[in-house]
Amino acid sequence: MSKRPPKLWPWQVALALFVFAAWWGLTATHILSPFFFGEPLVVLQRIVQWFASGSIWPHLGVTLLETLLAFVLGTVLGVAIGLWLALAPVASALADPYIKAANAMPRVILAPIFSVWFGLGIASKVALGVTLVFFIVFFNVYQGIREVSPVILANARMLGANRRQLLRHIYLPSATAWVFSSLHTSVGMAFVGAVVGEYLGSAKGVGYLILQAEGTFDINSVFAGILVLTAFALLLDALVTLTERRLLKWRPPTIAETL
Amino acid sequence: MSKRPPKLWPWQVALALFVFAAWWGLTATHILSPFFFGEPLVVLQRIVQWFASGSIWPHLGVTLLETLLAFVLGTVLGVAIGLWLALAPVASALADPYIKAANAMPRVILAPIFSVWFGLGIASKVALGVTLVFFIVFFNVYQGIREVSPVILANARMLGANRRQLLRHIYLPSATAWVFSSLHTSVGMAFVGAVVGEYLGSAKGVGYLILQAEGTFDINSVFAGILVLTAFALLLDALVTLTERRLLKWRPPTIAETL
Amino acid sequence: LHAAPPEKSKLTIAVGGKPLFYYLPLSVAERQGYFKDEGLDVTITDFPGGSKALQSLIGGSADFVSGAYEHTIALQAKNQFIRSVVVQGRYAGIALGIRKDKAANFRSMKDLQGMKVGVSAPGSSTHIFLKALLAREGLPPDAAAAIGVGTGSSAVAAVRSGNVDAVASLDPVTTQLETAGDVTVVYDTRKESDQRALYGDDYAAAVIYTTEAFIEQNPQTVQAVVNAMVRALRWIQQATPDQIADIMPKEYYGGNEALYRQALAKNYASFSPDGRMTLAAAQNVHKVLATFDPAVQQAGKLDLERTFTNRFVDAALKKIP
Amino acid sequence: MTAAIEFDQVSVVFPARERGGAPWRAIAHTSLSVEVGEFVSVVGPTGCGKSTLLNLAAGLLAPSAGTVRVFGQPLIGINRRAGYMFQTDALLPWRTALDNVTFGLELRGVPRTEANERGRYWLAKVGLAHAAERYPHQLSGGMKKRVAMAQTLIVEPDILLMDEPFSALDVQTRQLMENELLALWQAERRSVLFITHDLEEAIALSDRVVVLSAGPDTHPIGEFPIDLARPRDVAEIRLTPEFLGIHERIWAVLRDEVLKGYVQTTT
Amino acid sequence: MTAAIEFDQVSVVFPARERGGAPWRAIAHTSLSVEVGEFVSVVGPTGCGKSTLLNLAAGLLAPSAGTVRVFGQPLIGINRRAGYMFQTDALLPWRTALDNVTFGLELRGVPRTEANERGRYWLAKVGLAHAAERYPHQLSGGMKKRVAMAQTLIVEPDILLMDEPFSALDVQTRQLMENELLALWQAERRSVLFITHDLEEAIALSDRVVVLSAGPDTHPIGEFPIDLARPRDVAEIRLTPEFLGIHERIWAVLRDEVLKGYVQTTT
Ligand SMILES: Nc1ncnc2c1ncn2[C@@H]1O[C@H](COP(=O)(O)OP(=O)(O)OP(=O)(O)O)[C@@H](O)[C@H]1O
Ligand SMILES: Nc1ncnc2c1ncn2[C@@H]1O[C@H](COP(=O)(O)OP(=O)(O)OP(=O)(O)O)[C@@H](O)[C@H]1O
Ligand SMILES: [Mg+2]
Ligand SMILES: [Mg+2]
Repeated sequence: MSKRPPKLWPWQVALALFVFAAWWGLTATHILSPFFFGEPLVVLQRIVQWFASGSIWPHLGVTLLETLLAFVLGTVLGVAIGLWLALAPVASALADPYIKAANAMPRVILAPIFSVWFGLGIASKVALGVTLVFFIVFFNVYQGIREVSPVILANARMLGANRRQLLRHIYLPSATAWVFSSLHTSVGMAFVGAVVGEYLGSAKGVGYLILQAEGTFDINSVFAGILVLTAFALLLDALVTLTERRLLKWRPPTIAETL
Repeated sequence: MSKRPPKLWPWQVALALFVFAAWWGLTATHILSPFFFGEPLVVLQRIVQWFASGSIWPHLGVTLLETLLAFVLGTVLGVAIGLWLALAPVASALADPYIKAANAMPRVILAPIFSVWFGLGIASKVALGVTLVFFIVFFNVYQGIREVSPVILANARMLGANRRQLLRHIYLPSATAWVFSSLHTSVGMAFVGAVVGEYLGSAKGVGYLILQAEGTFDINSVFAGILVLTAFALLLDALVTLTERRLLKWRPPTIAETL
Repeated sequence: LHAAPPEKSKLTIAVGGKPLFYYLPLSVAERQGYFKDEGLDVTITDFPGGSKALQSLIGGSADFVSGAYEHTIALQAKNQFIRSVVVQGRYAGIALGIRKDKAANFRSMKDLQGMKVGVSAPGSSTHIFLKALLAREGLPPDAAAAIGVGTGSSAVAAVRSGNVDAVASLDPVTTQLETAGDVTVVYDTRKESDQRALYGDDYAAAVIYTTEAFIEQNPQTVQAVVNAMVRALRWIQQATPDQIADIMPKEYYGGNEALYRQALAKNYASFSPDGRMTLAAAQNVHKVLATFDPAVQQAGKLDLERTFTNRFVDAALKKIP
Repeated sequence: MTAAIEFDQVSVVFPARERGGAPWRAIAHTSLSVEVGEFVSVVGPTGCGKSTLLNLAAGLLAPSAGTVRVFGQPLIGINRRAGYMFQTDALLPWRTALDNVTFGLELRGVPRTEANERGRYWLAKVGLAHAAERYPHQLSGGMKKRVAMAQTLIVEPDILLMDEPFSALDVQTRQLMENELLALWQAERRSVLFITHDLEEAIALSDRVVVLSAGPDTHPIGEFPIDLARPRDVAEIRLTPEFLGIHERIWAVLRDEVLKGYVQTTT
Repeated sequence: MTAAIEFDQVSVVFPARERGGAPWRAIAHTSLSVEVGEFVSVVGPTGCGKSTLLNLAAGLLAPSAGTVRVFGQPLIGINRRAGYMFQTDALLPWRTALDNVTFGLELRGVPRTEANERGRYWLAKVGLAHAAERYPHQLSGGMKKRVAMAQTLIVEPDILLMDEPFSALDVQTRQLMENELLALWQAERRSVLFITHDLEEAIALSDRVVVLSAGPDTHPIGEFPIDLARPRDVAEIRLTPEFLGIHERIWAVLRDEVLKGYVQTTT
């Protein structure tokens, strides 16, 4: 029961080092062309340079801001509309094909329209990110609400809960696992939205850096940008996990924990 | 109990007509610029032309093939790896940061690498679509497995189920709702992957048509392409819903159905 | 120089591929601080293609575009009126490279028929170049399949992986492919002879354009931008390629400075000496477009005088020797 | 006087979910009422439709035919005057035992400190003062039942619907709880509709015992007024001869019914 | 002879999930064994640790200290020789009643038609022949219990672990089921560890009744061999004087314990 799994981080670090070494080995021996796969040492050097000179911060700041806004807005909208439609069957049946159509629409194509509506600044990137995050959260909230135990729901209604209280005390806590599952995917999508948005037209941001680097065959900077973004994505994901743990502390240990 | 909700499709059709009329009204009066928002009548005409002349089929065929492959492959991989990691706690803890990092990576940027590995044909678009679909399915399967009722699991184990049988008879059925929730999002993402892939370099496909139309500022063809894609996405989604209904016929009616 | 303060000092200039040599004068003006000298606060927003940059202008999110002159004509055919205010490049600077293993059997442009040719994006100037080449041989515009392969590594990847048989590319892609021995260049509009053979005597490639409405409402702003650009062009004329390379951001070198300098030297001749446009050049461009663009063909006679103006350049040249 | 709950010719048909399957008429033409202040127990063979009846009274299920009236008003939607202790586990898994007990108070806007105080009082009453901070998955079957009981009773509903509330408890604890329930009921003369499969319990607690027939088409086949003196002690009353007499009479009816149901379903 | 199940100085401590909370030692230094072919019942106050004990025997929970042995072998992981009927609902919601019953057979590779035949036979045995095609959510509480019983018994395990299997059934049905269980046990002399809060049931069925103390630190405080003649009829045997004598002796021990537990937790 109380046996803890063995410490994992040495293994993770070892794995990271191994991946890095493999990358280095494969590109140094030209088995993978360094033209496309970069040189790991140069990539590291580039990252160090960026942070040492501080030249990365204005770009990183913009990208992180866009990501956070897209993540928060997309999540809030997804949860709100997911709740609403899950609890209003007629509205839901009516909206169903439109939601699905919007979800299937290749949004990247609409980037020019976004820039008409939202300008070339942060807003249009946030809008792109929101459209990615929204649907992921929405579908999970929608399903999560439908999975609420009917007995628990009936119990709360008998105890006198009105609609708002049901939402607060039954639907939301019960859909929490669903929401968080979608948030893990969303963290990534928010970053993708921001970077692709920048990639499609911007004057700042890590996506802009990467676009320029690609245009000049500077694959090492491309990888450096990707690595920096990934590091921050892991940070944001860790925050999500932390919140999840706090909110779900009432749960029985999961299978993985008991096995 | 047995009260059916009122017929909805007349309302949905009415809503569709209204949206179309609004679109027409706004662009005809130049409140929305037709340069960006197209002319609905021309868009319809374009669609009719495409199908009447049959010129759309080779493009549509390619895009649908890519989408289906990306959808199927991404789903299979997502389910398989989701199951594996959810059931192997050490592997999962080890892989965790890597999965999250891969999820957060702005994949579109890797398109050049994809085209090195997979060429400019169908494969690279499928690869892009798979990376989008995979993570959505993966995270939901992973969470779905962890949500399996411990009592039901214990019961099956006591009845003699081995690991494979647990998978088949407990984990999979119990995670079905989770999987399908992710599939609805994935349908859209598979289309996005295919079209963006085509958009980034291709010689065929609806994405290519759209890109070409954009290049010549033929916004009507862009919208026509989007509409055609959306129609097929709804079709695919309907298939998913049908399968879902069949697989989940054992469930108690959901709240929406009883309210 | 400061005749009157610009009506609008915060400006956005959209560009499809900022580090391209095609748009080098814009970067010079920025790096040398010429915009600031004019009292302008310019944000240069980069897009993955010229058509995207153009869309942002029409949508009202950008004030100017640094882009291909072709667009002003193509758009007039669609009743959108935009005008070039200063020319950056006289030559298209586009080259057609044939992949090494196909080059041996490549005798004439007619052999393009049935080939898969990489262009930066369908509809972009590289695509126009390809269609013009085909049209000159009397082939239909889709005789060769144009495949969008982007302007950077993805274009190189497309060639190396054998996904395209040929590529119509700008620098630095061309130089990259050439020096690495991936392609043989069979047509090169960085060279005056090829440029003239394909497009005619006078031509206009990269320009700065904006909408007619903007010019009307903000003449001082336009003047300020043109002033800065003309100064940049004049500076380029008296600088050596190496001096130019020196002032460019290091990121443009893409980790290979030698290659960058080499490519810059090849493109040096293509920059406009004074920023002026001629009607002959406009007619040439129109003639090329009309060989294949159905919208331009259908539009019939276009008012080419309305697609450019030398008014601002001439005013700038008066002050800048 | 209007009844607290009145079933008027009520039927419930569960539609077949599969096409081709036969619908199941769980309850047929049942009329039954619980007067204000009355304690009515319902007994019947397992699976006959007792819980279904309670769901009707709670307003969680609409009858396929007939009417349910609460204090004279036809019941539409949820029954706001009733508290319902479910047969299955219905605790909120994300709340501790104490927070589960105080849930109804919180919904009514009772201040936190007062709610907690009353919650602890009730937890002690059901013998769970030591488990206030445990989550439902950390409670044993009988403990969950007791938390559910405290959760239902703390809000003092006018009508109490209880579905086998004590079946998971040992005899001793069960008697303590039964006495607790009787005291509460007597103090304010609430109306109680009580389901049990323990006939002794039914007699010891009730003013009236209703016997249901085996399903399908379940309906009452006997009503027995219990005229034992109040207040009662549930342990002692079982030993009185009157009790035994009543028990025998009801048992005669019930036993046949159970056997009938069993035979019917086996063949 | 080695015992079918042997608890050897077993303790179970549930760690506190909150930091600062006290861990709960549910079971302390308990030694207990079930011989091969023996029917042992465990009684004890609600929440004392009976289900925890069964989870240990099933191998679903590892003891914090001590050893559990099955047929002489220390138990690691799941107990493959045992069938476990859980206290809570454990049916597979995506399978009909029949498919739930035949689940164990399917896992063993029994051909579909044979499995269905045996499944229907068992469903009839528990009086649910008419409900074969219903899904668990369409079954009443008592019906679910009976399906679970058929599900556990159909695979004929050597050791039977049963956690209050009959508590949701009316007396009559319960007695039918009890007789069914006894017949099955007697035919093949399986070993049974049986939990109930009904002392009469425990005595009527068992060879030995174990009384557990109230928690925490639950441990056996009395073992009573039941030397009533076999085969027994559970309804009749309750009326014999020997039965009443045993009942009285065990009850004396048990009642005190329940009250002790109650007082302990209330104050
Ligand atoms: N949703 C449903 N669909 C179909 N049949 C149902 C449904 N719910 C209940 N039933 C059937 O209705 C009958 C009555 O069920 P109910 O739960 O009311 O029984 P009960 O008297 O409470 O039994 P128990 O004492 O075992 O709890 C049963 O035969 C059951 O199978
Ligand atoms: N996961 C857990 N964490 C903490 N405490 C637990 C956990 N599981 C059980 N307990 C505690 O252990 C004690 C024994 O529980 P158990 O379920 O074994 O009781 P029981 O004898 O089966 O009771 P009942 O007759 O009510 O079913 C209880 O006090 C319970 O709160
Ligand atoms: Mg019931
Ligand atoms: Mg228990």
